[in-house]
Amino acid sequence: MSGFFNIFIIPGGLLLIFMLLSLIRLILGPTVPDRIVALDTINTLVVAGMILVGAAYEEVIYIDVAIVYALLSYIGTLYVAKYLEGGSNK
Amino acid sequence: MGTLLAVLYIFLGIGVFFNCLGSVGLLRFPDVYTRLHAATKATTFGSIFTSLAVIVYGFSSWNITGDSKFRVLALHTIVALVCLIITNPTGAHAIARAAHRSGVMPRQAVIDELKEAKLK
Amino acid sequence: MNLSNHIPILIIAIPLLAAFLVPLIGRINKKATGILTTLALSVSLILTIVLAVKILTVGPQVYVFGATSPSLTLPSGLKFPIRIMLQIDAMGIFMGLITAVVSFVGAVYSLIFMKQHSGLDKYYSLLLLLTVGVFGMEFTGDVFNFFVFLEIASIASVALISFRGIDLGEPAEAGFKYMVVSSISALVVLFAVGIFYGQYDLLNFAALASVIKYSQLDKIALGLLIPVLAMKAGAVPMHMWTPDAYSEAPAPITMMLVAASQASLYALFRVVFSLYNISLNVLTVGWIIIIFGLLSMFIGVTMAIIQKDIKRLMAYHAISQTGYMFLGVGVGLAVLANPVALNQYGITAMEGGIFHIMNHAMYKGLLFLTAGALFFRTGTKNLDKMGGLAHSMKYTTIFFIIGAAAIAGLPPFNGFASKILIYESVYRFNPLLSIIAMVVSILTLASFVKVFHSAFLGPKLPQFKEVKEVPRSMVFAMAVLSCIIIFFGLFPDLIVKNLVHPAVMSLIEQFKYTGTVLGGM
Amino acid sequence: MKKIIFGIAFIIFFSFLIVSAINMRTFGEPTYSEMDDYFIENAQSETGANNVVTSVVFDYRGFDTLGEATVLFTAVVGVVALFRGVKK
Amino acid sequence: MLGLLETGSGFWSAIIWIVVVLVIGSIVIYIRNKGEDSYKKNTEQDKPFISGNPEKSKENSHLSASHIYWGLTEALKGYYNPLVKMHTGNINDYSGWIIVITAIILIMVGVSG
Amino acid sequence: MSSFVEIIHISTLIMMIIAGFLAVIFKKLLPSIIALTVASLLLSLEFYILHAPDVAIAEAAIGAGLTMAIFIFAIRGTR
Amino acid sequence: MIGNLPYVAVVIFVGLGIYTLMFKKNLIKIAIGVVLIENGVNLFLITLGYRKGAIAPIYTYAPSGQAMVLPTPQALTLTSIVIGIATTALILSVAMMIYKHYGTLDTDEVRRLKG
Amino acid sequence: MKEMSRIVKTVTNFVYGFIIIFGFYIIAHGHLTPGGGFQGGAVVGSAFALLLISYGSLNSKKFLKKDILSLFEGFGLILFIVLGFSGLGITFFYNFLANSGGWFGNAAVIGVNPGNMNTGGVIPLMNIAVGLEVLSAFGVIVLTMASAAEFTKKKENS
Amino acid sequence: MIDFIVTFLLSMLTYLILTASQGEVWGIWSVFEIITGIILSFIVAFIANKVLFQKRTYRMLNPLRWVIFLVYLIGPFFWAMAKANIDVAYRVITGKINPGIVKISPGLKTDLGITLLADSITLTPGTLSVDIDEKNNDLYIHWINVTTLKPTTHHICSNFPQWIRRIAE
Repeated sequence: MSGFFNIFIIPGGLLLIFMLLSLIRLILGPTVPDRIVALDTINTLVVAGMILVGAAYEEVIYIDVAIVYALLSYIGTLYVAKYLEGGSNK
Repeated sequence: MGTLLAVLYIFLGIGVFFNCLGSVGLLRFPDVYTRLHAATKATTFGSIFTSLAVIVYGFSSWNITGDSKFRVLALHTIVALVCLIITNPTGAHAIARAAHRSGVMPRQAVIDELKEAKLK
Repeated sequence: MNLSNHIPILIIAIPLLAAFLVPLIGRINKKATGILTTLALSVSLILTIVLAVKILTVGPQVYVFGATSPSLTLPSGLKFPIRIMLQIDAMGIFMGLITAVVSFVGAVYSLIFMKQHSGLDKYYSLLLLLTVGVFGMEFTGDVFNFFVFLEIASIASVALISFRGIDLGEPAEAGFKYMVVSSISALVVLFAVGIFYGQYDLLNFAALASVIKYSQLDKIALGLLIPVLAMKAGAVPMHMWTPDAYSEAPAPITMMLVAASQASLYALFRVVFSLYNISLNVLTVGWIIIIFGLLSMFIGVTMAIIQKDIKRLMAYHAISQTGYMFLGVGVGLAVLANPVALNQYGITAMEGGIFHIMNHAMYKGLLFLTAGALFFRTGTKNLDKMGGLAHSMKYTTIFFIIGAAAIAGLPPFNGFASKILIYESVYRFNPLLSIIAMVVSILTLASFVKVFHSAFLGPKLPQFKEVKEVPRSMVFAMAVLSCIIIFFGLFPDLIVKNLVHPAVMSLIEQFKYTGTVLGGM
Repeated sequence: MKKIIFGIAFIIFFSFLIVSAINMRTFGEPTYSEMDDYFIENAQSETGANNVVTSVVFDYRGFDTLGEATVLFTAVVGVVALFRGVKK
Repeated sequence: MLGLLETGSGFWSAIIWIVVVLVIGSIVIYIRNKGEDSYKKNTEQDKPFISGNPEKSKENSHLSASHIYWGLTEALKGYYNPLVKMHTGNINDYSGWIIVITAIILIMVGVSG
Repeated sequence: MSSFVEIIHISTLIMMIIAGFLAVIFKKLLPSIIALTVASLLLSLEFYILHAPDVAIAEAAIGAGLTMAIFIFAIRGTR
Repeated sequence: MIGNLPYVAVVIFVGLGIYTLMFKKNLIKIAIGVVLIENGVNLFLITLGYRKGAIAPIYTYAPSGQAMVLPTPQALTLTSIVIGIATTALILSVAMMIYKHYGTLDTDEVRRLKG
Repeated sequence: MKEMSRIVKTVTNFVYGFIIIFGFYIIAHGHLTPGGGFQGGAVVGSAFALLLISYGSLNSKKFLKKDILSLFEGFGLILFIVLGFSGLGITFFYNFLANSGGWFGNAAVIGVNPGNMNTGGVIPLMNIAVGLEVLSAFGVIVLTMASAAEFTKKKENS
Repeated sequence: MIDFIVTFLLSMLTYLILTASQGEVWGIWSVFEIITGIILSFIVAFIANKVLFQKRTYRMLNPLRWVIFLVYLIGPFFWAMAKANIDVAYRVITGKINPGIVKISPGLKTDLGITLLADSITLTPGTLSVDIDEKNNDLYIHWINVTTLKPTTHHICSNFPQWIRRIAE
């Protein structure tokens, strides 16, 4: 592990704690949109965390995972939002 | 090396701070829309800075060592960042719209023109 | 390139290729799909017979994927195999023959039987995939590969069970239930695979069998594997999915489902005999399997007596007959560590159990096909609404009599041959078990008398005035199975000596199985 | 009544799984790794792929992959067959 | 010998069985053909005697499936009622039973064996 | 400092278990599915930390995108 | 115990899934249970393949000179993930079809086949 | 299914092509970087799901044809199994292109290296075949279930 | 045709960014890589060109607009975003909010313009685009600190519409 390992891994760990805070919102969230917001936040944090952890590991190819994640979490959010909107009439 | 480290620390510090702010705001604010403010703005901004730190690290290491893997690191991080910037506000918009249409009204609102527009 | 070395993979790959081609061909010509399916399955049947001859004369066959030679099991410098391999011994090819015959007959029968349904290309594709899954479960020598084929078989079964779900609710319900229980079983199997992998870093059956230590984790893996595989075979009290699935699937598929559940049974025997063999506590496990057998026999048959739906009744009988197999093989397992008792009656009991697998597949397939024929002409499965069909469906009646006599164990049909092996050998192990088995046989006869009476006998009913004999290809399919039943009944010794005994010996002798891969260790 | 039996059985099952988890070898220290070491050492020279996982997936265990693609195909055919004739 | 199936304590041969059945059957047929002298066809002797009542028409005499073995099921009510009750058709019970059996077997195999 | 990785790893596991638990105990289906997605996403992060990027990509693509999509279709079709 | 926490997490996941299958009364909940078991088993396989202080088994741009984690479990997990989505899709389709015909998803009412 | 708001649609227009090219990148570089046929196929399949959700099932018919997708699915699988068969001179699934010097036949540099596209033997071809199958399979599943959701749900007017 | 070519070029660009490593071409790409990229981009162009150019408007092909876009992104937009976050920090810490949903008519016509504006609004101080009027492109904004009940466009998003008009219309 290089000297930069510590620099990137500690913010990664902190992001994880923030994720835990968002998870509390997922538990509490009185309405469904609250929970989606929590999901969205967790997604963003996970992407940021993945980039940091990948840099810390010095594994360049790991960043691809973060890209996939960033793109596809958006799709998940859209699906739930669409369901909430209730596009019932075709 | 020293300046690089300083820049990295600053970027990471800003990023972590705003991410923290986003999470706390998610917990503290009273209703969906205000939470969205915190979640979207703060986490996007924070993630931009943490990613910028990685990009700076990548490009500077490329300059120092000449190893092409750091260039790849930086380029891929840029791509990830662009994805994040494009998708995050749109997702927030979709959530807000869905929330309003599913009947979750903003709390403590002084004005709600969308509701009036719908009633018309 | 010597094709005869590649027969094991061709048996699997040709139906698979056909399964991928069928939807494409179905766009051009709907009718060609059925014919292509039958063709592929007949090729597979022929190849299976050729392979059977080869295995029974030469010995077990191995096929290693991607190696520089099909029989190169160990790469240089390693003690354990690293690649996936098919490993077919006498037991495997015995099951393979059943699958080949049953799938071929099912395809022929489907040609007319499924004609009024839409989406036939998908139906045939799924039929081929189910066949491939069952073949793979029987031939594979790799633990994880077994899981993959188990999933292929169960997903294809679910899709076929709920094939009529667009019009009716019940098939979808049966499909859902089957899907849930089979996912549980598949995932538990995967968990056990993980336990094995984590301990020994191996995935090959034979290599695992040579190093297995029967530690606490191995015990837990065994305790997880036995119930789920027994469940897939339909053992009481985890049999509830069986009547649902069997009664709602189309008749040829029900026949295939019997073969698929027997493949799980085979896997159970493979795990107990080839993987653990005498390292396990044979008395405990043997009695577990015997108790499964007893419960299945008795509860299955008693539940069958009160059924009104003909296919549901037969499904309960399928459970009951599975009990015989459990009983025979369980007795063999219980005395596995005792060579004297094994030679006196253990091997005979196992021969009975294993022979019963094949007999069961044949006559139960025939019975389901006759039930399907009745459904094809009358449009009902309810026994209360039938009656007097013997007047108009003569061939079906004859085939039904043959099947019913065989399942009830009347001489000279094949059911009797395997049952007498079980009775006489089990009697020496424990007389009570044998008596229960006979009682169950009598009850089986009783319930089939009920079916025969209410469906075929009696005056011609006015609502079935128009009923005719079923078309020729369906009669042909049933006739094939009847001929096999009569042949097995008349010459049981041929089958037992040449096919069943080697299968039993290949189960009992673990060294033969591991030696094929590891080179006579 | 039935719920109680199921509950007890579930607890027993769960406790056995926990036992198996505790008895498992220590996390992160595989006792045997002959097969995988062979893959790691020889995958590049034998298959020419840098990604050992891919070379395992498509070369050493290619038949699994065929089966797995078949599972997906089966599921798709099953779903399409289930909803055949649904127009919209 | 062809068709001889050793069972450990005896043997079974379908061919011999068929031969024996044929022999016994021919004897039976022979005895039957000797017959009662006073029997004549197409007389009153042909008709079945059902407690003196006239025979029912054929359509009504057909016994439907759910009535066969009514007596048996009625007699074994104590056995059948819980058994039928067990087959609820509920998917939770299906998976539940699997877990119950798995737990029992895990105890049998994992603790004792 | 690799113990920090351990901490990340363990807290991811704990969050994953919480999310899985939520997926079971939520009464309504939609929150339950959201919790399931969160569990699946964290599982992907866990794979990432355990040095399995291939599996992490597969899990992210399938868990976040497609499982969500087909579950949403299912609950749309059953209301 | 703490060293084996990943295995315990796996077991908890499997247990949660089994619990859902046994006690939850909604067909889609049951599908969620199946997905949970799948996740647990996938995690189990990956956990088995982990080696402390090792890197991913990919030679492209890898940090040099380190041990690699075991590749086989990753291959197995890939297979099992795709199998999982296939299973889930089919389960959900059948559940939708049941709803179409029965008008309910309650397991106490979806039992026309019994006895 | 109704379409979503104009903002989502416009973003979708840009992201759609990006996801697809990224999925293709993952498929084509399966033997060098993390990824491969399944992962890339799943990513492209998700792109189809994205198009479906933002344009609605009626409008997305213009861009996504179920028939063509199922055609490609069968085609991908047949390509895959034919690749398996073509090793049959030696064994099924034999990697007959590896280290042969032709297409995809270069030997890889042993040890850590930046990766050369032209290696891997049949592995890249198999990646492409599986990717083709998986992406169209997911496309078909999503499209079928989207129309089935309209079919199975209760009619709200009546 | 032009949309096909543009899509092709865009995807090629993306592919080249993704695959940049070592090779013969400028030391960055190998020839085989570029051939693969061309083939794959061709396929992508075939699939995605209809989606990307739905309205058949080619306004964005002018490179000047992209330059302005970059300037906008780095200059006012980023500055606004920083301000926004400090604003959010203030509100998170103090908890002072006064929210409401207001309507603005920015007068943008194209889809791209309204999208850019909505996303910019979402990332800038105290505002979040909730809904859009599909007919006349009016945006409904959730404003975290409502100062006037009848806000003009300038209140919400200082001079963004001018920038965006220069970029996208």
